[in-house]
Amino acid sequence: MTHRCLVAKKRKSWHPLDDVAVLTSHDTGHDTGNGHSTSTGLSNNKMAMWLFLGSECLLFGGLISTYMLYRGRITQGPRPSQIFDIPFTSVSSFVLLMSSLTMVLAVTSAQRKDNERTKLWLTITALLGATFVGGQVYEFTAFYNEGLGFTTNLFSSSFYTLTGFHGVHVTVGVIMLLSLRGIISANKDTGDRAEVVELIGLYWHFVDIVWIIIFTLVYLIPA
Amino acid sequence: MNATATDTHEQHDSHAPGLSDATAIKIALILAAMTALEVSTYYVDFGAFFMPVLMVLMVVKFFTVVSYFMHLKFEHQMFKLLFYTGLGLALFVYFVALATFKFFS
Amino acid sequence: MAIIERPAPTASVSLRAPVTPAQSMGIVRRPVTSTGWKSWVFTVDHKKIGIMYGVFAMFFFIVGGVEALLIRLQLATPDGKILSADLYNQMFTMHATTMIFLFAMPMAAAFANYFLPLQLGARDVAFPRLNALGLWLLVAGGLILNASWFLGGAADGGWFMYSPNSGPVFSPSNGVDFWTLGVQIAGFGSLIGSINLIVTILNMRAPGMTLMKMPVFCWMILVVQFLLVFSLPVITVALVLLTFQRSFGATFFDVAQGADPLLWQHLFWIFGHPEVYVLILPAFGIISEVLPTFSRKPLFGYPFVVFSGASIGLVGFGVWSHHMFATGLGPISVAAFSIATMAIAIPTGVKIFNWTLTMWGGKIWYSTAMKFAIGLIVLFTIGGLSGVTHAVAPSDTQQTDTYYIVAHFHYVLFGGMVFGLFSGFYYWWPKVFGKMLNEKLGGWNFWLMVIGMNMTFGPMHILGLQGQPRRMYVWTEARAGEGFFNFGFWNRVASFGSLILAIGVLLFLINVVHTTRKGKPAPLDPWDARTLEWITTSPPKEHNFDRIPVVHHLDDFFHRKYQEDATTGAMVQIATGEQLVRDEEANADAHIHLPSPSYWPIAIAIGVGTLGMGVVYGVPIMIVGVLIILGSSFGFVLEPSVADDIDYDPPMSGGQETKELAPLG
Amino acid sequence: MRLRRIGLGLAASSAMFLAGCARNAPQDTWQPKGENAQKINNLDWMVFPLAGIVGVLVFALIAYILFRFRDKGQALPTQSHGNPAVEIALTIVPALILSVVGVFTFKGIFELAKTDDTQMVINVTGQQWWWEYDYPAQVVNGVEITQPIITSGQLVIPTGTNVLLRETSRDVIHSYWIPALNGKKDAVPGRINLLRIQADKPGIFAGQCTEFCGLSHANMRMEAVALGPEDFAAWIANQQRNAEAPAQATLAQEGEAVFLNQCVRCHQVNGLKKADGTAAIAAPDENVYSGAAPNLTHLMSRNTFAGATFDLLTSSCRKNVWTASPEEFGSAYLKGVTTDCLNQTDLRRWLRNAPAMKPMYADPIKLARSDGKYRGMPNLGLSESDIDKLVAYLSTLK
Ligand code: HEA
Ligand code: HEA
Ligand code: HEC
Ligand code: CUA
Ligand SMILES: [Cu+2]
Repeated sequence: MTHRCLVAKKRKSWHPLDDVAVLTSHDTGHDTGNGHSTSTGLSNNKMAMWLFLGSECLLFGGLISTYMLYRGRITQGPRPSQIFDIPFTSVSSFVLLMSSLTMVLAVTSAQRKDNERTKLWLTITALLGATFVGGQVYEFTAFYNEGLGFTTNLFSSSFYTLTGFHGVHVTVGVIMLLSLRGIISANKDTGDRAEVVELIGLYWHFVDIVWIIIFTLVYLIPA
Repeated sequence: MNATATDTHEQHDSHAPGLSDATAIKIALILAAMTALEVSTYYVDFGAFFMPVLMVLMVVKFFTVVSYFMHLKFEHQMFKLLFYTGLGLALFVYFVALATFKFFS
Repeated sequence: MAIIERPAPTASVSLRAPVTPAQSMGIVRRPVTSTGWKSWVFTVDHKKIGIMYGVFAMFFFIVGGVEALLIRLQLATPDGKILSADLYNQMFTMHATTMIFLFAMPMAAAFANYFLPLQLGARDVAFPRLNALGLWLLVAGGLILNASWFLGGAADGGWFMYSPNSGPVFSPSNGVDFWTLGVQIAGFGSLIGSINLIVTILNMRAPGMTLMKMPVFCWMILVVQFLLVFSLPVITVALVLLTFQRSFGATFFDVAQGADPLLWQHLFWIFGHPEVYVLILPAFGIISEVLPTFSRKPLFGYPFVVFSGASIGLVGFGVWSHHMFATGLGPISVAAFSIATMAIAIPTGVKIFNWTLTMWGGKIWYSTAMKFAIGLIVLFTIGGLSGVTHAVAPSDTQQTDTYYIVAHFHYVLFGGMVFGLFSGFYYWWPKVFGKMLNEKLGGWNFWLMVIGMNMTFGPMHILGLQGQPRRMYVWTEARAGEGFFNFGFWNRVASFGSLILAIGVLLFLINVVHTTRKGKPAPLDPWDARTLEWITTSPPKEHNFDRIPVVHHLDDFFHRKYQEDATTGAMVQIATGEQLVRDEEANADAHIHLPSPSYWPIAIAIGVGTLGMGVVYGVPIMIVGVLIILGSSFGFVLEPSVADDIDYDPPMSGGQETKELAPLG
Repeated sequence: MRLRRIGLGLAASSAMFLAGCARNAPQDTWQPKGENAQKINNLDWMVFPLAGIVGVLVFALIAYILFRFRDKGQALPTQSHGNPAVEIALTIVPALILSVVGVFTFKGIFELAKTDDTQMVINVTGQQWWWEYDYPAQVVNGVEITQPIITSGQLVIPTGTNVLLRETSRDVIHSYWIPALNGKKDAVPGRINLLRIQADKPGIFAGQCTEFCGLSHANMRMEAVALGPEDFAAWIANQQRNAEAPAQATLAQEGEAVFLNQCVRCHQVNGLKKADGTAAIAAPDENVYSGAAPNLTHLMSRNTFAGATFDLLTSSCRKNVWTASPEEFGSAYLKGVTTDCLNQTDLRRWLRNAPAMKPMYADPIKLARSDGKYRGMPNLGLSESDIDKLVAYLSTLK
């Protein structure tokens, strides 16, 4: 039971987020438990992710409130109604919304341990996300050319900060999705991967729901 | 090791009834329809309903994604508590703060 | 350290531990050494991390204390000449920032890190590497904050850094930039730490330990971490807005553009008020352990203490504007926040009364730890009651920004928080270092601190009510009043008191040195304690417990030692602590896995620090920072929690030549 | 023994507290001199004693327990876990106490926010590091202000009148506070905050800026001066006059020339004419970041300068004003700064090098971020003879 078990155990070469230290002595304890030996029976990683998202609510809440407070304070430069391109943004919003669907499909494939499908859906999700970010870059450039710089007025500073923060979140999400896809390719065995896909999915959906709010409050309701 | 260890029989993660792909697609279609309705306010004049419609749609979309795509509806109480505490506090503090700026009047 | 494979139960165990690293990950080997500086810098052991938090915090307590002494020296006489106006403004800003972000929060983190797993009966926290990351981010933040002294002057806007005074025009040096970045980075560290600790508390409890059998210290830490998780993002927003304004020209606090300076105040205090409970609740937790131990009774009204803590946390999110009574919020807001603030006195009172009643009917042992705990009850109550006088908004308009406020918060912070932490030092020192702090020096330490603290901060009540505003680099005879007991007298008393206070603190340091050099090994259970951290050796082994304890009671350790006699109802000792510990050793778990050390936490922190400096010194440095973060994040994620066999040289799987570690048993 | 020690400590500290409060500090918050401050003080008189009683009871209980239950070698106590009835009582009693406090607080807040019976309005503007007062045209107690009055440092109000201060700021947040008349109210740039004051009797009341506002926050003071009806009318009449040109061929006239040359960039003196006979208009906004510098037309009618931080009166003359009885106060104050009472030392020091006296960011090199504009008054490098002339000229600005 001592060294033997170490040798015998086929170590998985990839244990993302796997830091759990509560390994008691049972044989089953080898499985660096995604929730199998916790007090609540819930996965540590998932609990951490939900907490993080709860915390993010206050982050985006603050940015949104700043925007709401300042949206009408325009001393110079174009007004939002003059530059917003609602059809364009609607399409990007739709793209982001649909990326949530593909993310769900990635998660279900991972839960079925269907590696190929998982990779496919992850790739599509990442592409949709990248499209969204690309749209945002295009939009920012257009606004900038119409005279709305970051420092132009209170509306512009808070608009760019809010949407920019969201954009950075999407970008980080895209990086995570692509990395995850790469890791799955590099490492054949499925193992506990379903949970990682699920965690990144949670993050991804959260970024989507933030945009649901931003789209309405920032774009559809005129300042 | 003694018998009370919690891990003798593996209890499985509360992977409650997962979302089937078909349901997911249905939900996505509903979300898309709601988005279309939202966007239509840009073209059609809803008059006094404008704000309430947008707000209701926003909230419904938000909770649909949280409950189904993020699966929170089927998760353990604890996860709901963690997330909704954050959400609730955010709504509370920022509503109050904006109220002190006379934002709503 | 990685894997502790122990042979099945034998009394004297010698552990085989791999020492020399070989290679891993294709790029770098895991730093698997268990001695030397590497064993600290790359450690993921919650105990080592806890100790490092403690050392860091203690260092900055002295830094902040010396800053305070300079402030008091300057104010000892009218028109003080020790510090210039500019330097004075930096001094009080950094005094507060240091004390709060670099002493108080890290010291609480030290206790939480060290004792949570021990009290919960766990082998480590839920995410050991994130734990290390939290520490190193804090260190990066602390370094950036204090680097400002040498790079053109520290921040000078006061610890709540009101806009627009903190904007680029009114605070043109880089001090405020360093301040925002330093606080921000330390804040990230706290956020990560808090998520980690919440998961640890909820998920890593020993079998049988339901939430209502959990020590109150763990409960209070749980509440604190929730406060952090939900309040840190708010100050993050504030800091981001300020950084964007100062570094990238955003307009957030530019009044000419129509900005409202009160936005900053709301964001700051939505964070800032929960923050004061972040500071005090760990101390409340500590004395909730100390008081029962030395009264030889369980905590009176455990559920009430727990729920009052939770409700303090919750209500704490709804009172922030009591720091803004004079800003012109309008009577309705003022009234609402005034009443809400008063409400907080109720759960806090519940705590005070329960501690008091814990001692009722007890058998009180006046150890130094106990003295500090009692000191907390008394001194905190004074501070809390002056807090209630602030809550009366009209009265507060006379008090705010005077020394009366300074008196309030030093009573709660020093008399409350610091006394609680000192209580913890004396109580847990033998656990952490295996030696007892000298009780006689401890007595002097305590009384000098009590006297010094009351002499320093007591007169500030009078000064404030007589109209001395805070944050003034000089005060003048012209406004000092007549007669003997004027400003001059009270300011001198306060300054003199701060010297006594400093000597009191110095005695603690002397005590530490003395103990380290000459102290005798402590008994395993020196205080006849009640909770699980005492059911292992002092200092605890790397894997904390030889056998994961199974919990049946609140105060389980006590109930393993004492049983009620069926006939007389008196408590009878059935075992000693030593016996229990030996029993655990004899029945040690067969094999225990602990996560291995890692380079990546500190690497990520270096990246974040570099990114921060880049915000001040230019985009190229920012890019370097981002690259380091990205690279080391990949390292972090791809690394298995337990080192590969090939990390060890010669390989673990070969087994034969691994060096012997000194027996930990 | 411990009981005695704590009892002694309590007695000693309350004695010290009382002794400490008895002194006559000019900014004492417990000596209200007007209706608003009185209302606050009434609340103080409720909450402080209540807090004191709660404190004493708690400490007495603790002292008793510490004495009674010390380790005398008694047996291990029973492991009792609490008593819900006691808990509930100890929750309800503080709640009751606080609801009483809450009700009065509530009432106090709304009473103090009342503005409908205001009889006079003054605009109060803070900037680094002094206060400007601007009296708009209005009729106060039958006295008409026809031409707006702009002054600084000392706020002059009529007694027994509800004066509404409309506060704002030109740069950072400051806070206006005359403890004898009311609590503080912040002067926030971009906002107008209202603060009501009223003084019962003639007198002079000290105050200080209480929101940290940068380098010279400690040197940003103010005073409120309350005058009886006739005296106030006299003060108004004087303030509405323009400055008279100094007599021909005096040192003061030479000083006027220096002033036109050096000072009028920032400081307005109403009625001052340039050599060509046109009115000299100050342009502080081009030189000072906040966009304002004190109006010096009636400098010698106030008895402090530079944010009420330095005396224009010699200390003995100052004492005469501050210790005057309410009846004599008006005439003492209206005398202004006579030549023999002028505090030449400080005024000269100010003109010689203002930033050395009062720390200000007056060094243009450090002002890159404020478009090279000064914050505060710069060192103008005047010669001693120019200073002589200027002092002579300033003395004529009654
Ligand atoms: C550890 C930190 C800590 C704690 C615990 C508290 C606790 C409280 N604080 Fe304090 N506070 C600070 C730290 C803290 N504070 C700091 C740092 C500042 C200044 C920041 C700055 O400006 O720099 C500040 C400022 C501050 C202000 C703003 C003052 C101003 O700037 O104008 C107010 C106003 O309401 C206030 C109120 C309170 C109240 C009501 C409590 C209550 O929680 C106290 C409750 C406790 C008791 C009341 C005593 C025990 C109770 C009983 C024995 C029951 C019976 C009691 C009654 C019936 C009354 N505090
Ligand atoms: C945890 C928080 C904390 C702690 C512990 C302290 C501790 C002390 N504080 Fe602090 N203080 C604050 C938080 C804290 N303070 C805050 C938030 C502010 C508001 C700032 C602002 O307005 O922005 C403030 C402001 C503040 C002021 C007001 C400044 C002003 O408004 O102008 C003063 C003035 O006396 C002061 C004094 C002290 C003193 C004498 C101590 C002492 O208790 C310190 C005791 C410790 C030591 C003395 C260290 C021990 C030293 C040694 C062992 C080495 C020996 C060395 C020598 C003898 C040289 N503090
Ligand atoms: C660049 C602008 C500037 C110039 C030029 C300037 N001052 Fe000033 N002065 C100020 C400012 C700003 C203050 C207010 C400083 C404070 O109190 O913080 C001030 C204050 C004063 C005061 C105190 C006024 C009061 O009521 O408190 C006097 C007197 C004074 N200046 C005289 C002079 C004289 C005489 C000259 C010319 C020799 C001069 N100043 C030139 C900007 C200027
Ligand atoms: Cu103006 Cu402080
Ligand atoms: Cu507070």
